Amino acid sequence: MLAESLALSAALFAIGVVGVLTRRNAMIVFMCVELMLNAVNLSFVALSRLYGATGQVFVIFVMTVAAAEAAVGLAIVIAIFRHKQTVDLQNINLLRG
Amino acid sequence: MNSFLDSIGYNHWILPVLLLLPMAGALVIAALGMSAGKNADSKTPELRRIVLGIFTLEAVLSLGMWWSINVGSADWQASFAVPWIPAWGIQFSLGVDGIAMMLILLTTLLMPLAVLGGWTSIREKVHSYYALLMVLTTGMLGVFMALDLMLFFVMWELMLVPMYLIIGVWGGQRRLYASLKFFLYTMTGSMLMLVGIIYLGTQAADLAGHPSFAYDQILHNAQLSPVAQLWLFGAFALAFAVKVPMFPFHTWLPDAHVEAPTAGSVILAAIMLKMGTFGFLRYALPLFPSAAMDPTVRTLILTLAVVGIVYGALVALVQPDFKKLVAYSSVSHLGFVMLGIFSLTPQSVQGALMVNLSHGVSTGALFLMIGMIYERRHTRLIADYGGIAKVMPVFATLLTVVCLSSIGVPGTNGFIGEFLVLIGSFRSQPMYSVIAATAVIFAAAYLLWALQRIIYNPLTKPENERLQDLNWREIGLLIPLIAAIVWMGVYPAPVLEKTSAAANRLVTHVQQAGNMAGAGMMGEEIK
Amino acid sequence: MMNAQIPETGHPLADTVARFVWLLPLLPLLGFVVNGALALSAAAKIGPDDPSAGQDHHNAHDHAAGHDDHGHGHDDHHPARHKYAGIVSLVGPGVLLAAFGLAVAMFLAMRGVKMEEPFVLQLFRWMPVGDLKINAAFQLDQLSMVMVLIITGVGTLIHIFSVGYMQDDPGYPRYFAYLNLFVFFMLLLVLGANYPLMFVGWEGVGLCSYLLIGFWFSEEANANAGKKAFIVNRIGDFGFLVAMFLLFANVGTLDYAGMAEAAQKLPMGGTVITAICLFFFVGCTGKSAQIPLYVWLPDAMAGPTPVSALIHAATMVTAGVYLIARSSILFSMAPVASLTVALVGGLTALFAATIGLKQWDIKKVLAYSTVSQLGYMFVGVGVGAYTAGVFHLMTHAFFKALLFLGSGSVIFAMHRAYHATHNHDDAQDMRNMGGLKKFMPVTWALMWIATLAIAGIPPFAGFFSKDEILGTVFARANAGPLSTATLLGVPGHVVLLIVYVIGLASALLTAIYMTRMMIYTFHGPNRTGDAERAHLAEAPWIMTGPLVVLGVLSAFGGWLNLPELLPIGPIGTLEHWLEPVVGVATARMAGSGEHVAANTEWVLIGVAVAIAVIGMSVAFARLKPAALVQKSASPASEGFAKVLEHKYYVDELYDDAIVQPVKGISTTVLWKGVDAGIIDGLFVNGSAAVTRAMGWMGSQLQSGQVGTYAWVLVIGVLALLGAFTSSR
Amino acid sequence: MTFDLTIPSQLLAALTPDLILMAGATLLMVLTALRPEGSASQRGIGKLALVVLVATAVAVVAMIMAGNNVGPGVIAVDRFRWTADLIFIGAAIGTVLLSMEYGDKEHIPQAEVHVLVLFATAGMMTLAAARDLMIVFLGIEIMSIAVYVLAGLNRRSAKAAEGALKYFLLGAFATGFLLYGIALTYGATGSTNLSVIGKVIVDHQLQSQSMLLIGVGLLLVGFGFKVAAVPFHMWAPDVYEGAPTPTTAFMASAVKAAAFAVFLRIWLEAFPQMDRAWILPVWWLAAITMLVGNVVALAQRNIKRLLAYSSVVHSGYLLVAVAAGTRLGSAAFLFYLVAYTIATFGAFAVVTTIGTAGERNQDLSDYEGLWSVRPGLAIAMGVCMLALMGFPLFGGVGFFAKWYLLQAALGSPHNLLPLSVILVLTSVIAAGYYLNVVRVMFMKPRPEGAAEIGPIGPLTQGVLAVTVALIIGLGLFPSQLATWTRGSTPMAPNQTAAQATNK
Repeated sequence: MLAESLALSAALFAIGVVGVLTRRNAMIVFMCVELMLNAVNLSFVALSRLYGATGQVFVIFVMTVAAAEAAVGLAIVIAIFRHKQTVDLQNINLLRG
Repeated sequence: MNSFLDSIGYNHWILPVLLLLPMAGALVIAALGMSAGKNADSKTPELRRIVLGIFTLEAVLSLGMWWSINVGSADWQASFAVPWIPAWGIQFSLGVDGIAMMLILLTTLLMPLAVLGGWTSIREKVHSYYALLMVLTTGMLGVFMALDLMLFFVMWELMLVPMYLIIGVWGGQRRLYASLKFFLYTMTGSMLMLVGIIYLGTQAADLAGHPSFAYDQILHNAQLSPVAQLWLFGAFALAFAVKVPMFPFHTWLPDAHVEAPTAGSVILAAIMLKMGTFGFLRYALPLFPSAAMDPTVRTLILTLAVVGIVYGALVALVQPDFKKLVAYSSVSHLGFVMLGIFSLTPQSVQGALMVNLSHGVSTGALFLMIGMIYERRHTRLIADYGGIAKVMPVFATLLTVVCLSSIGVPGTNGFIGEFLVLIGSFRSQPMYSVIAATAVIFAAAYLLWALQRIIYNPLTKPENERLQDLNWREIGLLIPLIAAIVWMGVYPAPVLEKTSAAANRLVTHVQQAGNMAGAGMMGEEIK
Repeated sequence: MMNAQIPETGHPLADTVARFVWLLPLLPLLGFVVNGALALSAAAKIGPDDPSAGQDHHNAHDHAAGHDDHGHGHDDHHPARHKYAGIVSLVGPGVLLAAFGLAVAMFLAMRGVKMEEPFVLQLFRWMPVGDLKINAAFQLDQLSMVMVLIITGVGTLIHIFSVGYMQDDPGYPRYFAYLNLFVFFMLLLVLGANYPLMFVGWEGVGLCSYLLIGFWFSEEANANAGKKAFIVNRIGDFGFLVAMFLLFANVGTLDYAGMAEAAQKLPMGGTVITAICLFFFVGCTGKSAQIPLYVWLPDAMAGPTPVSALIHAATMVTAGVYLIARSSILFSMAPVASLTVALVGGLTALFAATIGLKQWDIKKVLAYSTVSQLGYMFVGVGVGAYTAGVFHLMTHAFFKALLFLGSGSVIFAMHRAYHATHNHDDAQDMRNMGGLKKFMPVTWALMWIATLAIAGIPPFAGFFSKDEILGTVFARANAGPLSTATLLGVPGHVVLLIVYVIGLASALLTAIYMTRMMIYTFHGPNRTGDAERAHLAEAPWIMTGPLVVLGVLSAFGGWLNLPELLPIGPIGTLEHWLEPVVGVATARMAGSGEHVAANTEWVLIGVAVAIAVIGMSVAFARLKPAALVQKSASPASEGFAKVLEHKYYVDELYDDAIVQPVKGISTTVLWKGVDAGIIDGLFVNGSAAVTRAMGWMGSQLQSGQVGTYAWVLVIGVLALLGAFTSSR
Repeated sequence: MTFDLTIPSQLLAALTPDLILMAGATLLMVLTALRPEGSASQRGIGKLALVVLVATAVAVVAMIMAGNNVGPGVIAVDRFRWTADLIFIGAAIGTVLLSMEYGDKEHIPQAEVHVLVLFATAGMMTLAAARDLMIVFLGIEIMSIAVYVLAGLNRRSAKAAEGALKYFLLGAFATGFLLYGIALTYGATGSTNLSVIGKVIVDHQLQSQSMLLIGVGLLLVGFGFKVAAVPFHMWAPDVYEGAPTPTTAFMASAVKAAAFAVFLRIWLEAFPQMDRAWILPVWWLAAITMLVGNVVALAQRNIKRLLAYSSVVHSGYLLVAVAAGTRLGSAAFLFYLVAYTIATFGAFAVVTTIGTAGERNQDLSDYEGLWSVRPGLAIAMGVCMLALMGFPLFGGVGFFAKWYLLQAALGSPHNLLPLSVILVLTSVIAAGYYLNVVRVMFMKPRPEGAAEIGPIGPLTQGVLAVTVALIIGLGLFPSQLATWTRGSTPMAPNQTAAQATNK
C-alpha cells in the first residue's frame, strides 16, 4: 500500500513538473506547482502511517503555506496583467541577458 | 654610527615605521585632499613639498639600516612581530636580511626621486595620485619585510591596486588596456600562489592542528613530498615569473611601462620588477629546494631566462617607442637575474642581486629621463627626436651615462652584476652563460642605436630646436642616480658584502636540501 | 677609497716612485673631470622650472646654441675660439705631460733595480664574491712600462698637436675631456693587474673611441661609425668575457700574478687552454681590427684626425697585441691557438693591404694600412715573437702616428683653403690634393720618413720590427711546437710558410700603397683648385712640433731593439727588457730549435728590403699623378679596382647577411609574431576574448523565458539526482 | 542555561528574539494598515521598524551574553544561530534605511515595505534556528512569501512585476522539489528532526539508500535554488534587476545568507555521514556556479545584473565552504557571509543613489567618470568591488574571507584542492568585471550629458559609511571576527562552545 501511494505521489509530482515545463499561462503553471505540492502531501500522509503524526502535521503546514502562496501569487499575476494585459509567460521577457 | 643607532633603539622600530609612515602619509594626504574639496588641485605646490618631505624622511630614516643591520647574522635582523590573527596562525612580523635590506634601501631612496621626476607632469587629482604612490610604497616595502606568508601575500597584492590606478588614471593613450592587462596578468600569476601559501600553512600546522604562516615555521616544519614541492614551486614560480617578468609572461610589461606616468614607470621598472626575483630568492627556492634543484625545472627556467635575455634584447632593438625599448631591455636584464639565481653559485646569485640593484638605478634613471623629454615634446617615438644633444647637452650627457650603465660598460654598475652572473653561471651552466653573454652585443646595439637616433644625428625637426635643456630640479634628481651608477661600478665591494652572507646561505641551503631530497628519493627507489 | 696600501715591502720598487703608479691614470682622469665640467658648463643652458610649459615661449631660443656643434670639422662656423680654450689647452695636454714625466721617472727607477717579479699595488677590493676575489690593483712590470711610455709619450704629442688642430672647434673642451678619458682607460688597460680590470680599460677605450668617432655627431655617418665601432668591438668583448669565464672556471684566478703556476694545471695544448686563447683572440679581432671584425676601423676615420692617430693607430687598436703578450704564458701552451693568431694576422695584413691600394681618402689609406700592420703584429705574437710584436707595436705607434698627424695637417690645410673660398669639396680625397710638397715642405719630409719606415726600408724603425717578425715566422716554421702542431689538418710548418709568404706579399703592397699615397698627395700637379691654392699653407708650429719629434722616433726607433746581425748599436735592448715578462713563453715557443743560420738570415733581410724597394719603384713607375682629376670629375672605377674601392663589399655583406636579417626577424617574427601575435593575441587577449564570448553566449541562454529557466532547473535536478544515485 | 525544549516556557525563552521581531512586525502591519499611504507614514513606519530590529538585535546579543545551551528538540541555541541572526538583522536595518530614502525618490509610498522586511527577517531567523525540517520549511516560506511581495512592491514598474512573477513561479516550483526532498528524507529516516536523522542514518547504515539519496538530492536542489547556484540560478539576474534596489540588496545579502545558514546546518547536523554521496554533487555545483557565474557576469552591462551574477558567483564560493564539511568550513562560511553581506550591500547602496527615478540609469556607462563628480560614491563602490573580488586592504575584509575559505577548503578531509584552484582562477575572471566597474568610474571621463546624480540622503550616506568602514576596519583587524566565527559553528544539542572549539 505504501509503495503504491508513494508511486502515485511520484507520478503526480512528475505530472506537475511536466506541466510547469510545458504550459505557458502563468496561472496554469502555478496550478501545476500546486499539484506538485499536493503530490508531496500524499507522500507525507502515506508515510505518516509508518512513522506517526509528523507527516500529517506537515501536510497541514503545507496546505497553509500553499494558501498563502496562492494569495501572493494571484496578486502578482494581477500586477503583471495590469502592465502587460496578458499572463502568457512567453510574452513576459523584459528582463533577460 | 652604530652606537648612536643602538642608543635610539633603531633596530626595534625601524621596520614598522618605514612600513607605516607612507601609509600614514597617504591618510594625511587623502584628508588634505578631502578638506580642500573641489579646489584640491590648486594646492598642488604645497602638496608636492609635503610628499617629497615624507619620502625624504623615509629615505633618511632607512639609511641607518646600512650600519645597523648585521648582515652576517643567520637570524632575521631588525625583526618586529605582533600577533595579528592568532586564530589563523598569522603574525604581523617583519624582518630583513642583507638582500631585503638592499632592496628596501633601493625603494626608499628611489621614491623621492620618482616623486621629483613627476614633479610637474601630474596636474590632476594630485592628492589621490600621491596618496596612491604612498600606499604603493608601503606595499613594496612590505613585500621585502614580511616574514609571514599571509602578510607577504597581502603586501604583494596591495601593490596592484595603486599601480592599476596610477596607470589607468594618469597614464597615456592606451592606459585602460594597459592597466587592466597589468592587473589581470599579475593577479592570474599570484592566485595560484595564494592556494600554495595556504596549503603550506596547513602543512606547517603544529600538533594541535593550528596552521602557521610564519616563514621560519614553514621553512622548518612543513614536510613536503618532492611531488608536492614541485606543484607548490610551480604555483609560486608562476606568480614570480609574471612579476619578473620572464619570457613568455612578459607582455604586460611593455604596455604597462609605456602607458604609465613617469613615476609609475620608474617604480614598476626599478622596484616592482624586483619583487619577482626577490620572491624566488626568499620563497620559491628555499621552501622547495628539491623542486628548484630538479633538473627539468632548472633546465626549463634557465632556458626561459636565457631566451628572455636574447629575445628581450632583439625585440628591444626594433622598438620605435623609447619606453617600450627600455621595457624590453628590462626583460633582457631580468633574464640575467633569473639566470644568476638558478645557476646557484655564490657569484651568480650575488651577481643577480647586483643586476637587480643596478637595473633599478639605471632603468629608473632611463624612465625618468624619458619622462623629461616626454614632458617637453609629448612623444616617446624615437623617430621624433634626433640631434637634440645640440640643444640639450646636459640631457644628452646624462642620458649617455645612463645608457652606458644599462649596456653594462665596465666602470658602471651594470657591468658588475652581469659579469658576476655570467662568470658564476658559467661554472655550473656554461652553455647558458655563453648564450646569455651574447646580450652584451645586443644591449650595445639597441641602446646605442636608440641613443644615436635621439641625441645624435642631424637636428632636422623644427620642434626639437626649441627644446629646453634640463632644469636644476631634473639635474639634481639625476645626480644621485649617476653617482650610484659610478659608485656601484667602481667600488661595489661594500654592496656585495652586504648581500654575501644571505646569498651564500641560500646557495648552501638549497643545494644541501635539494641534494638530500634527491638522495632520499633515490633511496626510496632502491627500497 | 684610494687608500693605497704599500704592497710587498720586499719588492725593489716598493720604495721608489713606482708606488705612485695610481697617479698615472688619475692624472688624465683629473683632466677629464676638469675639461668635462668646462665643456658642460659652457654648453648648458639650464631649462625652466616647469619644462612642459616651456614649449610656448621659445622666443628666448638662441640660435648660436642651436649650432653649437657643427657637422663637419671646419666648414660653417665662426672662427671664434671657445671661451675656455685657454685653460683647456693647459689642462688637456698638461696632465698627459705630467703623466709622461711620471712614467719616465718610473722607467728610470725600474732601470735602477733588478726586477724579476712584477710590482703589484693593491688599491681596494673590487669584486670580492666567494672564491672570486678581484681587486682593483695595478701591476707595473716591463711590459706595462713600455706601454705606459708609448701611451703617455705619443699621447702627449698628439694632445699638443690637437691644440692646434682643434683650435676653432666649438666642442674644444669636450674633445679634450674625451681624449683625457681615453688615456685614463688606456692606462687602466695596461696597468690593471688582472683580466677584469684590463677589461674595464678595454671597454673604456672602446667607449672613448665611440665618443670620439662620433665627435661631430650631427652628421649621421659619424654617429653611425661610432656606433658601429662600439658594437663590433662588443662582439669581440664577448670573446674576451667568455675567455675570462673559462679561465676562472678552470684555473680559478683572473690575476696575472700566479697565472703561470695556476695554468700549469691545464694540459699543454688541451681543449680548454686552446679555447681560452681563441676566445681571447676573438676579443683581439674586435679591438685590434682583425678579420672578421676589422670593419669598424676604416669607418672610425670619421673622428678628428688626431683621434685616429692616437686611438686608431698608436694605442687602442694595439691593445689586442698587448693582451696576447700579456697572456703569452697561456698562448705558448696552446700552439693551435697561436697558429690561428698568426694566420689570421697574416691574412688580415694582406687583405687590408689590397684594399689600401685603391682608396682615395687619405685617412682610409692609413686606416687600412693600420689594419694591415696590426696583422703583422699578430703574426709576431702568434708565432711567439712577443718581443717583436711589441716592438712593431712601438715603432708602428711612432710612424703611424706621424702619418696620421701628417695627414691631419694636410687636411687642416685643405680645410682652411676650402673654408676661405667657401668650397664644400672633400678635403680628405687625394684626388683633390697633389703637389702639396710645395706648400707644406715640413709635413712632406716627415711623412716620407714615416713612409720609408712603414715600407721597411732600412734603417728606419719599421724595417727592424717587421724584419724581426718575418724572421721569426721563418724560424718557427723550421722548429718549435708550432711547426709540429696542426691547424685544421694543415701542418704547422706549412701554415707558417704560408704566413711568411703572405707577410712578404703584404710588405710589397704596403710599399706600393704608401708610395701611392705620398705621390698623389704631395707630388705631381696640384688639383685643389685655383682659388684655393692661394690659401694652402703649412700648419702652425704647435702642430708641426710634435710631427718632428715623431719623425725622429720613426727614423731611429729601430735602435731600441737591434738584431744581432747588425751591430750598429746596443743589441736587443727591448728583448732583454721584456725578458722577465715574455721570456718563458718565448722560449717555450722557440722550442729546442736552433737559430736560423746567419747566412739565411741575411738572405731573408735582403729579400725583405728588395721587396720594399721593388714596391716603391713600381709605384713610382706606374702611377701618373698628372693624369688624376678632381674627385667630382673622376670616373667610377671598373672591375677589380671597383671591388677593392668598395672594400670587397664586406660591409654590404655583413649588412645583408647579419644586420638586416636580425632586424627583420626581430620585427616580424619576434615582436609582431611571437609577442603581439602568439603571446598577446592568442593567449592573453585570446583567452580574454574566448571568455567574453562564452559570457555572451551564457547571457543569450538567459532568454527571459520562465519556461527555459524551468527546463534548465529540471535538467539540473536530473543531473543532481543522477549524481546522487550513482554514488551508491 | 540549558533550555529544555519540551517545556513550553523554555521553548518560548529560546525563541525570545524571534518572538520580539514577529510581534513587532505584526504590530507594525496593523499600524500600517491604519495609517494613510504617504511618505511621512512610510518614514514613520521605517523608524519603528528600525526600533524593532534594534530591539531584536539587543535580545540576540543578550542571548549571546547568557551563553545559553539547549537540549534536543526543534530549535538550535548556538552562536551559529545568533551570528546568522545578527547578519540578517544588520542587512534588514540597512534595507530599511535605504528603503526610506529610496521610497521617496522612486515615489513608492507603501510603508509595507518595512513590515515585509521584518517578516522576511523573522523567517530568516527561524531558518537560522531550525533544527527540524518542518521548521525549515516554515522559515523558508515565511521568508520567501515576504520577499515575493517585496520584489513586486513597486507597482508602477513592469520590470518589478515581471521579476516578482518569475521569482514567485520558479520559487514555488523549487519549493516543490524541496518539499519532496523533505518528504523522502522523512520517508527514509522516519523523522524530520535533524539530529535524529543524522543518528538514524548512522545507526541503520542508510548512506546509500535510494530514497534518502533522492531526498538529499532534492533538498540540495531546493537550497541550490534559494542560494542561486548554477543551474538553479536563472531567476536571480532577472529578479535582482526587476526588484527595487534596496530589496535586491536585501535578497542578495540576507536571503542568500539565510538559505545558506540552514543549508549548512542541515548538511552538518543531518548528513555529515553522507558525505560520500553529496560531496561530488556539491563539488560540481560549486565549480559550475563559480565558472558560469563569473563568465556570464563578464557580459553584463547593467550594474544590477552584474551584481546579481556576482552574487551567483559568491554562492559558488560559499558552496566550497559547504563542501569542506568541517567546523572550520562553517567558521569560514560565517566569516565569508559577513564579508559578502557587507560588501554586496554596500554595492547596492551605491546603485540606489545613481541616476534618476525609475531606475533608468543602471548601465555601466552611467558610472563613467563617477570619480570626478562624486568621489565619495566612487570610492565606496570601488571598495565594495575590491572586497567582492577578495582583494587585500582596499577590499578589506573580502580578502580575509577568501583566505579563510581557502584555508577551510584545503584543511578539509575531502580533497578540495582542485576546487580551490578553480576558485582562485575564476576569481581572476571576476577581476575582469569588478575591475571594469572601477575602471569605468575612475579612468573614464564623465560623459557630456550624463545623468545628474541627485543629492544623497543622510541615511544612505550613513549606510555607505558604515559598510566601507566595516570593510576596511575588519580588513585591518580581522582577528576578532576570526575568533568569533571560529567559535560559532553549528553545534549538536548539549554541547558548549568551549567544547566545540577544542574539537
